[in-house]
Amino acid sequence: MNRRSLVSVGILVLVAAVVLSATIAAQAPASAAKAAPAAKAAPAGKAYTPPKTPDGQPDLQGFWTNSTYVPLERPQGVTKEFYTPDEAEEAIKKAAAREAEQTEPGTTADVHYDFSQFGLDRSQSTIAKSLRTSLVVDPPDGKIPPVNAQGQKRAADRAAARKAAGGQYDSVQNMPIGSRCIIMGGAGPPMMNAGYNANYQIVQSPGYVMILTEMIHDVRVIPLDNRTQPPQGVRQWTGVSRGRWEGNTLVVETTNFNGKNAFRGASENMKVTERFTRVADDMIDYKFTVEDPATWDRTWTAEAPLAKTGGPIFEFACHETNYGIANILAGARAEEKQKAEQAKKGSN
Amino acid sequence: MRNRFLTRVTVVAIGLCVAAVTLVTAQTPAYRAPRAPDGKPNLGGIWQAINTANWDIEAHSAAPSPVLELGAAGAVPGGLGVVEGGTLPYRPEALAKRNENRANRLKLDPEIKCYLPGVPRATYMPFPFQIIQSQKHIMLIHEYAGAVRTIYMTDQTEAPADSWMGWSNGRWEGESLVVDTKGFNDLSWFDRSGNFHSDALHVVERFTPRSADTLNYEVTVEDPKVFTRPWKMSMPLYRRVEPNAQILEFRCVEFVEDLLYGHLRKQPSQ
Amino acid sequence: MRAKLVVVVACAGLLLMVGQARAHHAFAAEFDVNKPLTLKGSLIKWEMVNPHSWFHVAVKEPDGKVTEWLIEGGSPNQLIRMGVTKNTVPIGTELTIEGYRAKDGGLKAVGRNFVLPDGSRLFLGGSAPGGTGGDKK
Amino acid sequence: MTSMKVTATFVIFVTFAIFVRAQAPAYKVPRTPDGQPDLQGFWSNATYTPLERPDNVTKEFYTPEEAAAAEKAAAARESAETEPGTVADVHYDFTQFGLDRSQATLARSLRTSLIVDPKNGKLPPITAEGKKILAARAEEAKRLGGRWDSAQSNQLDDRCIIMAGPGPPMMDAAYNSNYHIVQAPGYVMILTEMIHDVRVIPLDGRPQPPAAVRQWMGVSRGRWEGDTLVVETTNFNGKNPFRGSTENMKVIERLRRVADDTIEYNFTVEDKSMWVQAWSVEAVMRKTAGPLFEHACHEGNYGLYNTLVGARLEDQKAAEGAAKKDSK
Repeated sequence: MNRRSLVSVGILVLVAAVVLSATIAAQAPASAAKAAPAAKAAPAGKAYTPPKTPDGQPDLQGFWTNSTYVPLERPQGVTKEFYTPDEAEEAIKKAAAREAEQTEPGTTADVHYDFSQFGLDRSQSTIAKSLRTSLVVDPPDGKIPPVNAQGQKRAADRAAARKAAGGQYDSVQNMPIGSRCIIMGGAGPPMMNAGYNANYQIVQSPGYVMILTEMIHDVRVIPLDNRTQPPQGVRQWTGVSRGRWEGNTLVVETTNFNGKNAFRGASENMKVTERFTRVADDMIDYKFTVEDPATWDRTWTAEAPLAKTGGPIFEFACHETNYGIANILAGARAEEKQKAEQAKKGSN
Repeated sequence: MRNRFLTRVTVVAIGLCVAAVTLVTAQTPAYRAPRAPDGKPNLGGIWQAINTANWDIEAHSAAPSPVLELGAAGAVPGGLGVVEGGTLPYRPEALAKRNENRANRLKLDPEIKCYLPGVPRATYMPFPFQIIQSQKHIMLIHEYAGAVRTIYMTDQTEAPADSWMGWSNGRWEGESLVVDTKGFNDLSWFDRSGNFHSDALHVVERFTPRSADTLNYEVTVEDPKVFTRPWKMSMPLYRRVEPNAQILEFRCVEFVEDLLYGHLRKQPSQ
Repeated sequence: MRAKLVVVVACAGLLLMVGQARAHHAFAAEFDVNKPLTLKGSLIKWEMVNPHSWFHVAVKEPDGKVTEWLIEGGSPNQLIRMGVTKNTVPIGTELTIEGYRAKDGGLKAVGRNFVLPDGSRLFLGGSAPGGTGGDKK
Repeated sequence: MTSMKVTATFVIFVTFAIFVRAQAPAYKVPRTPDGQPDLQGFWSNATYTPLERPDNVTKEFYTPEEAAAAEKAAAARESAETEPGTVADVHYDFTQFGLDRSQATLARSLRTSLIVDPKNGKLPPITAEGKKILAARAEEAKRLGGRWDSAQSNQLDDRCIIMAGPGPPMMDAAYNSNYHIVQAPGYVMILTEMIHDVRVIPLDGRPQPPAAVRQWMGVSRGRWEGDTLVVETTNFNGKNPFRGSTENMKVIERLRRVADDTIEYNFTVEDKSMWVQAWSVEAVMRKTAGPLFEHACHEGNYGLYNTLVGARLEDQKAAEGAAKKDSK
């Protein structure tokens, strides 16, 4: 399967997922989702006072998950910002059913382990429920703004560079960053649902907030002392984050990305501003704004709540025993060899 | 005249000796660390070892680089060793394996493959690490390979499974943070010289403030499958005092991919 | 049925594009859909490692020879949160594994289903000895 | 109990020190601000006195006239012009660069040899084990091939690894035989001009490091015995044998300032693997003028490269010559 066909499959997926979520009848999920209370927009007037750490910071500590079935962008055909509780429940049920569905034996789609046997269906762990129809809240249509000319050119350049590098399984460097155990969706910033093990541990000490992402044990140590960003020459996969408290809200600004893990096509000059506000004992309101004039003509903002979940987080060493990557490459080389031999036989 | 001088010298000498003996025999460290908000010694900060333990925890001489192209940049600096008593108490068959590891270190050292460093090696890798201290969890965040340890101060359990960095439970003993770690796999090494352990490894570490900007780091290592008795190592750790000090990424996986998988790269068709 | 297939393929596609979903690589690139197999054997070792765990299984061939197979399973982390430990599946547990063999031709496969002697599936619906089947809060 | 013992020792030591000082000759060694005998400054150990007594000499000391004559003869040999057109002539004129010993400060002595023990002024006989070691070394050198076959088969000084000056023991390096001594509380530092080799000698009585730590210059520990700095050195790596020594050599040096411009430098070499007995030397270091300019060696060592390239070209020529001969 080459990259281009993968991309088209991907597009197909998005479309299909949308259509299916609207039309296919739901089967009951394998097990009931253990969901935290839905994060409605906090009703004005109902004051929640977050607990404080010994040094007086609002306390965000504990284990949290951003696992969700709410898509980043609003599905086609949905026009409202919030589902009713019943509609939201229905949407989750459908999505869970899709996730738990068994594949047809003997098809390519069937070549995997049963996710539910390893607790990896989203419905088997805590979900950060929300009535929102999309995580994106601004623009108001729930969609990421259109990519500007500069952004399109960069996307085209990136695609051309990928094409020039050859097939996806030609070398390890051609494979997806997640498969290579370099970085996954959870770390961000912004921190996005990682599909499974979408868990975080927050620990605070005077002057610092630390966020451990379960996937590939990615850690963000966010200083709160108003220090400046490092020079432009310092570029990182997760950028460099600086935090401050605005009342009960932790505001974290991140720049200095290396541009190698483009978030939705962003450039290395992307700036992400995150806001964490504890709105209930078991809920953190997590909002982020993405700013990148080199990609979008306007900023956009999403809300993806973090729900309290159970610990502990077990070490997700990834690269060390990433046998799969060697198996895949070896498999590709074996297939090539087979084909070459067959071609030789054919020509004889 | 001379007599009086001698008397004075003797008195001074006695005073000095008594002071020295008192200093040496004193068990309690004189230093009391600043307190964290919960009243425990505050170990928060960015720390780093300055020694050659990562090359070889035993005493060793300077040696050439195992990689020709690296010349002096890849050569081994000599070191006096950090192991109490100087030599590791290997079982005979384990010593043979250590020597084999050492001879084949370019192929076998997990550090070369960007694997997680294990414990205690993470502490004395030539990279800084940060301590984020809360009441329930004390986090050790290492720059090398993004290694991270959670030290459970409450809700302590046994290791659910074996891992590279082990499963750490901690407690306070006076000025010291004592960390008890088990649940290791048998894949990490102690240094670049092939010193190794099995999955029976049990590490007890003591972090004790010794001045505003230094910690004493003492480790007791127990592994009956590899060593004939428990042994100790110790070293100071130094605070990175630069006001802008921070842990940067050392996401080394992509640096080693050609080393590990380059042979599986598609060859240009002939 | 066709819609189902589309969804699954689509999910695989998503996974490749954004590294999401429940496994971190493309299965069909590692394992061969044309080489389905069923193995019966006893557990030698379960490597509870990431990104995928691996079961070492001693499989008795028809001629009586015993070979060691490596079977890929899922990340153990969520199971650990659910109470599974390294002692949950004892060494020697008899397993029937339906799966697909690795493309590189080695004694490796993905375990599509891990079935215990009583017919239940491993780690599912509380069938795993010791498994609590849910998050600890 | 312990403190009493220590005090007693201390008292004895102080008494002894006072006694020794009372007996000492007229020269009063200056002190550093922290009270150490002051050895600081620039010193030279350039000498024409050979380590071993010449075969035809039987006495321990020359008369001043004989010493002057011996020095003159040696200096004349050193500055003798070579025969133009001979291999020996292919070098720059040493005197034009001030490199003849006679052009620098000489640490003069009336001794006929630096060795004072054994009494015959010669190195002691070699043990059976020592003979074996020497034979093995010769074998290894043979295995490495000709001197110009590789950088490694060349001499250590040509390779800029270490020269004769730093020792220990510190020996006349033929040229630039200069040292800079600086003292600080707890330390004596000796900078050797050649290849900027530095010895930092701690005086706090610390033990030697484990046997696994091996260095070209070994590891030195010092202490003051009255006005004499006593330095013991072990932990050599054995790759730079001193007159055939092994890595187990122990060198004990004694430096004592006997005049404003002179340090008495005596040393004893112990190496049971090589010699049937320990042997000792008495030499002097004479005050000389500073400064010491950086003797970076390896960095500009074009000569080694040129030598190897030259040798390979000669190999090639020889091979071509042989091929021609064959084809005839």
